[in-house]
Amino acid sequence: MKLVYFAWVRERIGKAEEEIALPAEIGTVGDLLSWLQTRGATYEAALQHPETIRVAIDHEHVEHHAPLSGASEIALFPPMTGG
Amino acid sequence: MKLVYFAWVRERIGKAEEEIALPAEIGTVGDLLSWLQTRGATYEAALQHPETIRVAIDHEHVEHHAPLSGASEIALFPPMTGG
Amino acid sequence: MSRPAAPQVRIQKGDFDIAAEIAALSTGRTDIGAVVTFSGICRDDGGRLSALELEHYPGMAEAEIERIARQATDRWPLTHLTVIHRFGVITPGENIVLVLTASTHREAAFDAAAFVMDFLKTRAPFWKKEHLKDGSKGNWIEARETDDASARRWRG
Amino acid sequence: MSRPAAPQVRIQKGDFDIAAEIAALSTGRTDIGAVVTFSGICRDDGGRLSALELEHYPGMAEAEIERIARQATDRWPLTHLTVIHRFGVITPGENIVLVLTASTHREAAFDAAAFVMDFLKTRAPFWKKEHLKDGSKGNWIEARETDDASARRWRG
Repeated sequence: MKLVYFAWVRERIGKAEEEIALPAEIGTVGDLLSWLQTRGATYEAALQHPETIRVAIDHEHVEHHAPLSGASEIALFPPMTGG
Repeated sequence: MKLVYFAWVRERIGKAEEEIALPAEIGTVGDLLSWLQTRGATYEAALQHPETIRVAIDHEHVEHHAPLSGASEIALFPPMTGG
Repeated sequence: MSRPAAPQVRIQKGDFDIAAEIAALSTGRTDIGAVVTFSGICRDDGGRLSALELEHYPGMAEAEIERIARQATDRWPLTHLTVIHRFGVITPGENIVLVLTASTHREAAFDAAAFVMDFLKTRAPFWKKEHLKDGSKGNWIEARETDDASARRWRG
Repeated sequence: MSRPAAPQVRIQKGDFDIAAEIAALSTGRTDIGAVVTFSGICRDDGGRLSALELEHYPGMAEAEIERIARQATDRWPLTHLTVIHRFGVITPGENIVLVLTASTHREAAFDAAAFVMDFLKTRAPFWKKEHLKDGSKGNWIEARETDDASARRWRG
């Protein structure tokens, strides 16, 4: 599973992307955010307010209750400020 | 009193402008429209539906109940179709 | 934000240059976040028209558009407002009217441009006559009730 | 009216030319009555900023803006829709984004352009970081609740 990070999520985690093998019990986006917070201080700093984190699976926005099954690229980022 | 006409009002009356001495009893825009209809067939053709005629006094839109007093130029024209 | 320059209103026979109008207002400024342009263009009505002839009321056209423009600058925080309306014979594909608004934020720029267009349509003293492809003169274009409805939505 | 060409979406580092974009869609056509352009421009926030750095999510940025653009062409009768969004370091006064709509009637052109901007702001994967005049990096710009509210008004 490829994870990609943008903006201050990227800065706080300290990397733009990584390959991660997820434990089998991680079924949803919400599970993923909770589990990532256990991976160390940088993840904790980035994801301490998970409700503010936006997530896309394979280039499409998803809600936190969305399932991860079939995903090949999961992106985590703050609310967008383009335009 | 100078009267000016535009678009199909001008075409039907057959002139773009004229100077007219108004009878003293013509007090409002509505009075003017009724009186002009008595001046001949071209005026009748132009003003047969007076409710569709828009009027401006000295370059400002006015309603048909507006008084004519103090006007120097009165314009009669159809609903606008600019833009 | 700084107070707006007075609205620029021009009634002219010739064409206008949108890029030049945008450049004129934005060069050297760093407080404009949003520029909206509306251009109204002559259509051929499915191939029926060879041109539109725009008649206007000189003097009142400028005065009325300036009144509309000042209502817009009173109502929205604009840094600029430019309105250019052409008259005379205009062929399909040619520009008829330009409304250009600039503001710090996009909502003001969008709303003010739509407001100005709605009132140009219903209050600016211009009238369009059709010239047909077969060389004859067509009808005077009739005012649309939908334009009056669009103008009414800005009340209150 | 004829069906719209597919929306044109471009994500690019370099600037764009509004006049060229308008010319590209209107040359030789006689069925377009209204062209609306929205340009979003980098502001210096009262002199505090030297630049904005726009980060984006390559691939998703194109895909998401295309989704927004297709919603707009499904909802309004547009002859054209062009969206250009820049990324990288952009200095005050420079263009950030262009939305260009063309239609037979003005309401569609105005509404579609405003719709696309509202959803660009809230759904296109771009993030702005401040570069300050003193040479330091500033904050990531925070999303505005008013932008979410603007996007919500298009429901239903």
